[in-house]
Amino acid sequence: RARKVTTPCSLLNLEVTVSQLELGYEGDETVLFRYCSGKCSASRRNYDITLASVKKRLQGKKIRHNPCCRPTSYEEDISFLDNNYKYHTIKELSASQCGCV
Amino acid sequence: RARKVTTPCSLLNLEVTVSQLELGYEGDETVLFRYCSGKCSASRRNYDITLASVKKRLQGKKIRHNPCCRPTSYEEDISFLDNNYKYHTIKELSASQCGCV
Amino acid sequence: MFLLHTFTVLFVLDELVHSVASSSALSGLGSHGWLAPMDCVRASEMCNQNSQCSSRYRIMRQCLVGKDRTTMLANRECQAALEVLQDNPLYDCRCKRGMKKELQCLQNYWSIHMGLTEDEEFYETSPYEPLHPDETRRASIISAIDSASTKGNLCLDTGSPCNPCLDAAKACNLNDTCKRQRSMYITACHNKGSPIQQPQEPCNRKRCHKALRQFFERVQSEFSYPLLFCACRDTACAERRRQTIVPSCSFDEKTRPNCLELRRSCRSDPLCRSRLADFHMNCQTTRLTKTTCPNDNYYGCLISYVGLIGLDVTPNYVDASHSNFSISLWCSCRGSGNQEEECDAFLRDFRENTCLKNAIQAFGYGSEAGHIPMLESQPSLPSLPPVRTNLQPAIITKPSISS
Amino acid sequence: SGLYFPQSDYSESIYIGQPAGSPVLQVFAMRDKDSERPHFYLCWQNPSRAPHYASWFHMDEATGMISMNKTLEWDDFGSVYPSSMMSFKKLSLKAIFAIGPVQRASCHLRNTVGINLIFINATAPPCDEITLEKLCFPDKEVTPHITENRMPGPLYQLRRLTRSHLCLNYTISYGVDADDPVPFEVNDTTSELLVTRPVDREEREMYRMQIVCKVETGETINKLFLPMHVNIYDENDNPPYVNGTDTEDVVVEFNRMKGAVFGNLSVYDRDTTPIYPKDHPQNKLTGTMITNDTWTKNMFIVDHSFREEKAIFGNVRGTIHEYKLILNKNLSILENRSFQMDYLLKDLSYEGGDVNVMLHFNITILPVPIRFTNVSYVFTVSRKSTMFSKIGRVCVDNCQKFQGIDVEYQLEIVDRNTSVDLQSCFSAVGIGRSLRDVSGMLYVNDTEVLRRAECQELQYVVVATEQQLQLQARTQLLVIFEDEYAQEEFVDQRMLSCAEKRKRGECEAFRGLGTPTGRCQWRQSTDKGISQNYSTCSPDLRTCPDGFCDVVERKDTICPQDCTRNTIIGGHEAGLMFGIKAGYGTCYCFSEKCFCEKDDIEEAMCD
Repeated sequence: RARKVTTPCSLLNLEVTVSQLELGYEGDETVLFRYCSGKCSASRRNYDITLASVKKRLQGKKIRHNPCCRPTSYEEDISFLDNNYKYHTIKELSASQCGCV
Repeated sequence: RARKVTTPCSLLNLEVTVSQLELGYEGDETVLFRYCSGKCSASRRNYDITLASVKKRLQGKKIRHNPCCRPTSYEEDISFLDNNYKYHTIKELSASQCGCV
Repeated sequence: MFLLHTFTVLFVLDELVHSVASSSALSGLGSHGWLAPMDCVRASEMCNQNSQCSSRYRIMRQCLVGKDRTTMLANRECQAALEVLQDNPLYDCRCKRGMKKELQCLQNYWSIHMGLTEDEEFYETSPYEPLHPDETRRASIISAIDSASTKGNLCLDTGSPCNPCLDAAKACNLNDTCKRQRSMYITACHNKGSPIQQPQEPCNRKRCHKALRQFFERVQSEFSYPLLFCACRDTACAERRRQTIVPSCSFDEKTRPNCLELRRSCRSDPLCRSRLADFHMNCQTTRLTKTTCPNDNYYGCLISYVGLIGLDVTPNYVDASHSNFSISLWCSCRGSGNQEEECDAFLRDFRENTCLKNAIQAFGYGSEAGHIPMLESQPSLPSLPPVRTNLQPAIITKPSISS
Repeated sequence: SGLYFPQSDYSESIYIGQPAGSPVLQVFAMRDKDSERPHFYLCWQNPSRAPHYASWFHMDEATGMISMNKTLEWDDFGSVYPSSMMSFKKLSLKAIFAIGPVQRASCHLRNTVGINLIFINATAPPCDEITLEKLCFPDKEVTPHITENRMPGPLYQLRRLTRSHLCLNYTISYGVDADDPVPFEVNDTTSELLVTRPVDREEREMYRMQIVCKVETGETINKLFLPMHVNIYDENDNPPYVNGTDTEDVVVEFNRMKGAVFGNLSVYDRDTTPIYPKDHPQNKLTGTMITNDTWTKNMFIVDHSFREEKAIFGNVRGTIHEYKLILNKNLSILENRSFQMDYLLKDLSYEGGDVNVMLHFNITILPVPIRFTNVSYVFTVSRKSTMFSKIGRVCVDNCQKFQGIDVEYQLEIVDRNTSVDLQSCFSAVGIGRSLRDVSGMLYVNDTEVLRRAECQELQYVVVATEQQLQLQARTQLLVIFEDEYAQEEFVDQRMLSCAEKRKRGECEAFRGLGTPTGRCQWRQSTDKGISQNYSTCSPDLRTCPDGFCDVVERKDTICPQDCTRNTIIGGHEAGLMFGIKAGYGTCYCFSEKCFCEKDDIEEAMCD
């Protein structure tokens, strides 16, 4: 079990090739993939605490009693030339801002 | 294990007494607790798909590769009289709108 | 039957406590015969469009502004002004609860009626129109009473702990408008005040009063009245009922003012003056009716009682006794000098008001007559303050000694 | 004139068929002097537009008897408020009295009384259908009042005049009955209730009696009893007096603040003092400072308040006036004088002539020296302590008692010639003026210094400066650093608040801001529900949380439990101004929010 990370929700970078995106494109170009990661417990509200308590009365319901560290805005596009020398543009691939929501 | 419900992310109601909120208040008043529940897979982006793929390269990071069904706005306040006849007001206890974020 | 009942309401209310000296004031529906009396905003607009009326109206207002009103009213010009106004819709105009420009209407009413009565009357005529059957507030109260009685606001002997006030809080919490408005007044009344406020000042009373007024104006009485008039069987319920208006901020104060001083400050504000007159008119115990309420009209009494909440003369339950509850103002008659009798009489209209008590109990136990635990008062002709309800003449009969 | 109405209003009911000339009711006026004769008149708001029923009634100018000018007919009832459907209508009359004959009685004079006649749309019931009670007594309770010290005389007509013509063969007479003697009797011929002598309110302010109505109907004699009480109105016929001491010794020392209250002298008065209306002159005592010294006049005021009491005045309402000496300005700490200040009380409305009461305040103002008497301070500080750790307090003599005296504290280096290096040691300690009292709070101001071995013992001079006159006092302060300086612990730890930690283990291992030992301290709650003793992680449990955000804690997020203004999530009760007064389970705080929640919440992992 990985040592639990306690950094707060923030925007992180990862360099990957187009192929490693596993979106089906074959490409060796490296792109910067930005994603959100970290803890959100400091952003909880009374809602979250209550939901955690009443959760046991909501069997079967898919509920989320903690704020999620998620993108609050995305980068417009990323374009590249694949290995068949065709250009592609992918929308909203990378996060540009993160937040606990 | 209860069968997972597949309804989309939506606002649901639950009547609970103040004590059942388990926020520490002792109160018999019933309040309406509104929460968000349901699936968000239909709201995924390229970001989510990519993040799911590259997840294995991000050991130990606390990441969330699916949109969360979370409140997008909260009700102002809920006030009540507790069992010691003291008034309390709880901020942002109930959701007023839900969304996949 | 209903219309007749209402019709008589109009006149009896005027009859009972109307203290204006001149005759036509009591012409009931006003000098226009059967038409509902014009509201005082409209009446003063019409007067202002008539040169003769507007000049006299202006003169009379100037007559009243003077320090010594009594001598001013004796002067010829003021007399002439009064004369003209007595034949004008202004003279009989009334206001409607919750109408648009309600405050302006009340201000106009008092600016006229202050000229017609010399010194302060113990009971003043209410500026509000008596209640009409189509008045929504009234209708919603009927449904409130009926729903209260059907939804188990009554403590039916089911053995389970029954707390109608708690049920009322639940009903309110489950209604968006009621929940929001209730939270607004609780926050306003319970707010420890911003740091700039003196720490020992418990709350901002003015803000609290305004929020309470808004609550009862904006929330359907079907939700607001059960919070105030729930019928309790135990002290827990009764204490919750007492706490409804957050008395620590809206009612209690460090010192108790003199009740006549409280009445004076109320009567210096047109809204408070109107609501107090309305309470006196609709809740004044009378021996003429079975329920001791004028025309057995509980609703009128409850409406006018609620109308006082959030004003200088905010009434409240004095303790958590559930069966024999009593209602009072936050004032005392100490320091009344020679006016102690009048002060006691003013306070008695709250503390020993059988009409108000019966109305509250009727609300709590539902409107079926059979249920209403009536507090009887001696039957007698309509009268002005104070009505003695407890002392009875003792009669001893001895055969005469034949001379 | 001394004339007055013994009733605030009159009311009676009249039937159709009330005969012309028959009496309706009698109005009375009480006299002050034998020579006074009231002249009674009916009056109308607007004489030229009097209601048409005005002509139905006549008022006898001398006796105040109102009688019928005409017999009331059926259409008379219909002519009043024609649109009313009521079975009774109220006729409002007003009566006035004048001290002489008047041509045109205006209702706008001061002495008017309201008369309400309830006109019933029916003829009077026949004699045998009238209850004796209705024959004897009025419908409405009557509570007459008389003013004390006035002449005897009639105040109320006991006969039910409007019914007197209905049972002509009955003989109705009245009497007064009371448990103890009362100064009231009945005039048998006129059935008027009389007061037989002047009464003294200070002896008794209400008389309770029974009105006895004897009805002889030929076969039977019936007696009916009706309780009645007569209130005695007060007038200012008693001078103020001192019961006990009229002198107060006042010592002004540590409290020099404007508004400070000293002493309390009571003056008694057997008369009532009406609070309402505010400008009512009755029994209001005026007070004057008897001194030519303008300094005294500017520096002090005398506050007056009064309250009504009964028990000490023999269960009759009287007044206790209270006089307190109040500082009108902040008083200099150098002021040093003794003097007597007299305060003269006059009872202007007292009718017994010029009776004054003199109060005496023996005032002693002591100077307040700003000094440290035989005191120097030594404090030990651990090298492990973190920034803003509290070291201790310094206090000029009596500083805890000071009010209205502002003292600031600074630290100075004793030996100015020490090396620059050594001088840099002295930044280790800071001082701030406490907000709770006038002491100085010492705290760690620079933790870098703690590393340096040469900064072992620091000798300071504490300089206390009184802000108004810049008077100063100095004393020695020695700060000794002890313990080892744990080098490795300072590697990567940013200065955070202990309050962020929500578990004992994390807390006691953490070097948070303001920790004198270098370690945060855990407080474990044993209470259920929301309690002031909530579990929390604190830099120094002696002062945090203590419900007070002190001068050091305010510098940074040292003690959010006492100082936070941020949102508090979970069951809590906010402090009066800021902070967490009570919380549920464990309370912990981040930069934007604080949380109070159950201790056993497992940190939910992302699913």
